[in-house]
Amino acid sequence: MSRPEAKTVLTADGIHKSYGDFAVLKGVSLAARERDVICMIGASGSGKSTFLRCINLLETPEAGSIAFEGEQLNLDRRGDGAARLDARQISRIRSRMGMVFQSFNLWSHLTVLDNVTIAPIKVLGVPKAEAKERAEALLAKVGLFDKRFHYPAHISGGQQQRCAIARALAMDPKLLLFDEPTSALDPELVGEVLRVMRLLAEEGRTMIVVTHEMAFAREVSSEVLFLHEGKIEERNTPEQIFGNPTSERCRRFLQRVL
Amino acid sequence: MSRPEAKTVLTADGIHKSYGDFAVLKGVSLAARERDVICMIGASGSGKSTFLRCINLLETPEAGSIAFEGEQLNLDRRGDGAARLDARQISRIRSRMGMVFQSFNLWSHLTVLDNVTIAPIKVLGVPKAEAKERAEALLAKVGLFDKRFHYPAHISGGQQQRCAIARALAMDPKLLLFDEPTSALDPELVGEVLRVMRLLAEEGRTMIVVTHEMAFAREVSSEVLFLHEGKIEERNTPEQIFGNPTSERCRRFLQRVL
Amino acid sequence: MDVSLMIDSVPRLLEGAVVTLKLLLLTEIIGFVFALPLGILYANGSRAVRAPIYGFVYFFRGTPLLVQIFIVYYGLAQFEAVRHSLLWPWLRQPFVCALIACALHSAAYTTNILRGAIQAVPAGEVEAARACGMSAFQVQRLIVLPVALRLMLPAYSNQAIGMLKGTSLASTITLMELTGVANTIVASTFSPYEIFIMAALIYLAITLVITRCFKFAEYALSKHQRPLASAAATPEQVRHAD
Amino acid sequence: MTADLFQGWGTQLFWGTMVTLKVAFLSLLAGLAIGLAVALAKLSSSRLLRVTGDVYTTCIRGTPELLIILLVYFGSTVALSAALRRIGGPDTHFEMPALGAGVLALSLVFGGYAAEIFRGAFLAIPAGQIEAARAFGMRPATLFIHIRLPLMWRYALPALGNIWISLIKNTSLISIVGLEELMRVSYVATSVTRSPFHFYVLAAVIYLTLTIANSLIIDMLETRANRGVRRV
Amino acid sequence: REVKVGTECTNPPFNYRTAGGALTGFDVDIAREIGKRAGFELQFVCQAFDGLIPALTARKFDLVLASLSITEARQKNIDFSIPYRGSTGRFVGPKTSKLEPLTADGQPNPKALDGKVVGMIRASTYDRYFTELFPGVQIARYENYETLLLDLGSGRVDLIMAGPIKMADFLTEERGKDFAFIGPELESIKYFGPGVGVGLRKNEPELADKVNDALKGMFADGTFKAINQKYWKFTVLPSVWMD
Ligand SMILES: Nc1ncnc2c1ncn2[C@@H]1O[C@H](COP(=O)(O)OP(=O)(O)OP(=O)(O)O)[C@@H](O)[C@H]1O
Ligand SMILES: Nc1ncnc2c1ncn2[C@@H]1O[C@H](COP(=O)(O)OP(=O)(O)OP(=O)(O)O)[C@@H](O)[C@H]1O
Ligand SMILES: [Mg+2]
Ligand SMILES: [Mg+2]
Repeated sequence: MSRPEAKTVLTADGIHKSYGDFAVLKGVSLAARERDVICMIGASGSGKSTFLRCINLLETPEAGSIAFEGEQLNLDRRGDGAARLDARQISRIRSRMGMVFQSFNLWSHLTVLDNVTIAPIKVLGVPKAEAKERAEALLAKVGLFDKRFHYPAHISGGQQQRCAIARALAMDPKLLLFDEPTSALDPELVGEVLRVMRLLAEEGRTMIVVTHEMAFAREVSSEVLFLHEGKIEERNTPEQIFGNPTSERCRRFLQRVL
Repeated sequence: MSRPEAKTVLTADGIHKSYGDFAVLKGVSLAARERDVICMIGASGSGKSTFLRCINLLETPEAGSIAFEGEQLNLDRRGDGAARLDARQISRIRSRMGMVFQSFNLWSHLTVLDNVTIAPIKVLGVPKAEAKERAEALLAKVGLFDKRFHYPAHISGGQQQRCAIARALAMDPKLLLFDEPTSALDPELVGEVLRVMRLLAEEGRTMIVVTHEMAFAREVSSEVLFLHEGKIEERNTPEQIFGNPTSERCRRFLQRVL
Repeated sequence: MDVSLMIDSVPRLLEGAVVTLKLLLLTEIIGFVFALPLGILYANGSRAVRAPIYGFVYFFRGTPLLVQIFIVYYGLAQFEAVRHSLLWPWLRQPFVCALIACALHSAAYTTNILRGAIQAVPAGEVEAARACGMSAFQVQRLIVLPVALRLMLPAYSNQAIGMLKGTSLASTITLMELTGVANTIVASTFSPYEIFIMAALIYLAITLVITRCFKFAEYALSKHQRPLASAAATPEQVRHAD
Repeated sequence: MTADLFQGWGTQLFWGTMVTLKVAFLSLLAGLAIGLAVALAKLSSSRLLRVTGDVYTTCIRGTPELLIILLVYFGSTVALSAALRRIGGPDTHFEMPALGAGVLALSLVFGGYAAEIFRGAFLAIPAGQIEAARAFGMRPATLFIHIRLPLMWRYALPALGNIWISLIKNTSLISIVGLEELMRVSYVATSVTRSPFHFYVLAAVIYLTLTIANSLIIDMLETRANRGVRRV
Repeated sequence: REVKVGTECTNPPFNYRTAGGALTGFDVDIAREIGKRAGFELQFVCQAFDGLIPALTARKFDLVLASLSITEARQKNIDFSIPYRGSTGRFVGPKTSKLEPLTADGQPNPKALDGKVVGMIRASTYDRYFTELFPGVQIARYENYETLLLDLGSGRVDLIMAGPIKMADFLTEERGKDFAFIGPELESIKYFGPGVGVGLRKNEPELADKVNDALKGMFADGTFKAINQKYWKFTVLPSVWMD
């Protein structure tokens, strides 16, 4: 919205996804440019996580197209409607998209430090020592340095979430997908994450953030999407959305913000 | 604080807990009376979840005592320092305390409905039909009625959290322990949970709530505890804490609230 | 009970035990090398990939090892072509035939165990690995297998011990492994109890060694499940943590 | 065609198969019970029970099945008769029926293996789900039946399937105590008809049919047990 | 009186089952005749050969008629009746075989079998004989005749040593057409014993007497001869045939 000259990083067009008979996404589109921080808000169950998971093809959309950094994702459908995906292309693209899961999904058999270093070492081929150094810096940034030799089962919920964030950042990705990255964090840490995200945006990275914290969305985003029952009901700048929402449903949703 | 005449439901006194060398709780005390809603706030990793887990003895504290509804919990220590617990007593007491876990811990082999009914049926001996009816009413209240035959793996994060809340309420407990019960919920649902909690308090129930949402804490609580590095740094009414915190550390923590 | 007979039989029985161990070790190594790719494909593959593996597993799991050993040993020798082929000097030997049958049998069982373990790895952890851009191979090697190998250990120890006793069937094709030797000594002494008890003790000793190894592996691979307080705990304690 | 296929041994093979199935199913039931009990002993907090469980699984798994069968069949007769005399009973000769001995021996063996599998499966249950059940005041028995067992079952099934199939095949060992099961009948037929391959392959096919039928049942159970599991 | 008889049921023509399930064979006929004469009500129990002696001592049955040779080693554990069949041994090999396991004067000659493999039934009397008299020659031990003969056919063994009665049957069959007896029939009281007898538990003289009386009776009145002729044209117990 704000910088029409910036390069487009991701376009998702008319994404449809259903589970069985239940249509979760009914044509969701989105275009993200460099430095964009797009926040998705919406009721629980409206399909936000599903949309993020479609973007990096953890779920295969039934219809729609996705392009990342100018490269069209191969979503050809076979006779039976399932998409045939090019595994190498997908790996390559995913390695440039970081993701923080709503349920963290840390690898339980690896320590915090290993959780953060394994992907850079094995996927990007970063030398071990360098990956470790970078990881330790990131862990220090999120306040997890002294827990780096703990296993995920032995740290608190907020610590797990911070580990998940560090893990995503360690890949140095172009596009970051955050699924409620601050749900388990205290206000102090939320402020910290906010600061980190601003820095990342300045570095030219793009972010798509699902969040329930409206204050956070207002602070961080360049554009806000309001998702309702699998469709984008309203999209606008944070000022507009929070100040003067046009859709009735969106107004009702935001009214309840404490 | 507010109603000195009310009956004391829970007293925890000088609870200590460490993992290996790392002392998480260093003497935390708390007294909760009927209708109390006590909010615990504090940085991530400060020991909030651990404290809740000590209250219903999912973790065995190394020192301290707990009394629930006038009954002293048997925490005698054996020679090796481990507490010998009376299993029957603990089961009985736990069945009167509901708990909503930070990571939900839904039973993955049971549907949403079964997750909610199994404990009332098997622990309290409620007749099946009655338990089902009650559960469906609760699920409708949290907006999960049409997902009642789904398995936990097939519902969204917010829906899982609501299921966990319904599961705790279904036990009709005297004391409710909530570990960040709204972390995955959108503002609309947070409002809803708030309303439910007020109703519960009016019914004479007691709640201890760990939360990161200060606005929520301010709205709901009768007393707020600020936990810092395993100790209670400040305890006061919400007006006092949020308006005029006395401890320096607490002031700093709240400053960052967006 | 003739104790001196029992003691006298030990050296010969141990010779047999060496053959048993050789057969078992080679069986398990070859079996595992086959099972690893098969188990991974079985758990992840498409229908077309799974079908032949399914067939392999079903056949070798579903028929008695004795029959398999017979078919390899006596069955192949029925064909003139086999007897005149270059492989005959190998296939002539009971050890090689027993090894072929045992290794295939073991591979089938291990494939199934591995498949079960792979499917028990939490879905979220696999997705997180994919989201990092790991290739399918990397997801398996770095995330799935370390967890699955840990999960499969108890069942796999069963398999290895079962196979230890399975090797005794090789005595039916004249191989002088532990059971074969025991049978032969019994034939000349007519003291079945003494000799078989000695043989059983040797089997038991080998089993003990195998279970110890597995217990150690289980302990080494379960650090992330152990409570921190007992970081210095012995394997004994950890096995009962729950 | 069929006459040629079975060379007149069809009826006997059929009854042999029935004996195989009878022994296998009886041993399965008894073995599962033994396995569960031993697994719980091995996981209990009592050191005595743990050691007993360990000794049981190690000895049972470490001793060749054949020897266990012989000990149960021959040993039980001697031991029980002696015991009877010792307590002043009549000097009769206690007879362990072959079927009973076979089933007892095989269920002891099956129990030893099943115990190890159950133990592993119990340990694989995510700790959070057990904690949640505790937090709801479930008594150990309730927790066990409604949470632990069904969750454990899911992890145990593939490996249990393996040993169940083994059990069906292990029934061939009980021919040593004179039970005319499938393998023994094939052997008897072979010795007369002089066509070893014909009957061994025939037996293999019958075993294969039995085991495939059972594998299909196990697959169905697995699908059922895995309801609610997200596969990726 | 009910008497249980243990036998193998898989060793034709001595004791075996027909496809219809009926038990027949030379041993079985002898057993039936003993039963008739001694007034026993017989009940047959089939059991693998290895399990016969343990089962007898564990009282699973009372008599064993399973072509059990009377040997010293077995006599340590059980008793025997008088013999009802002779027991000798003989080598069998390919017709083309030039091996001479025995010297001209009939003595064992292990050197002639250097580097060869000789097959036999494990635990048989031949096993013992060959092991002691042919030291250093490689032996392959089999569980039963069918597999032994298969390996003779495939060439994995160069010679086998077995009972001539059974082998005579084999050599007349299609699969035995390329094979022949090698060397003369071997007799040895020490290894093959005085013959095949009925196995009995120790310290049961009454039963032993009844069995022996029955056997003597059949030898005397020609019943035994009739049974013998039913199976073979030659005699299987020379001492009786001679009379
Ligand atoms: N099983 C364990 N072993 C070792 N350390 C642990 C274990 N569980 C928790 N800890 C440590 O104890 C501290 C307190 O954990 P706790 O879960 O109580 O934090 P919390 O206040 O709930 O934090 P959050 O807001 O992030 O959930 C953390 O530093 C954590 O690393
Ligand atoms: N595997 C599945 N099978 C069936 N239905 C599913 C599955 N996963 C998600 N759903 C349904 O799809 C809808 C959207 O789920 P999604 O996780 O995208 O919601 P969300 O917007 O992220 O919600 P929340 O804010 O609660 O996390 C939900 O109603 C959920 O029940
Ligand atoms: Mg979500
Ligand atoms: Mg917590």
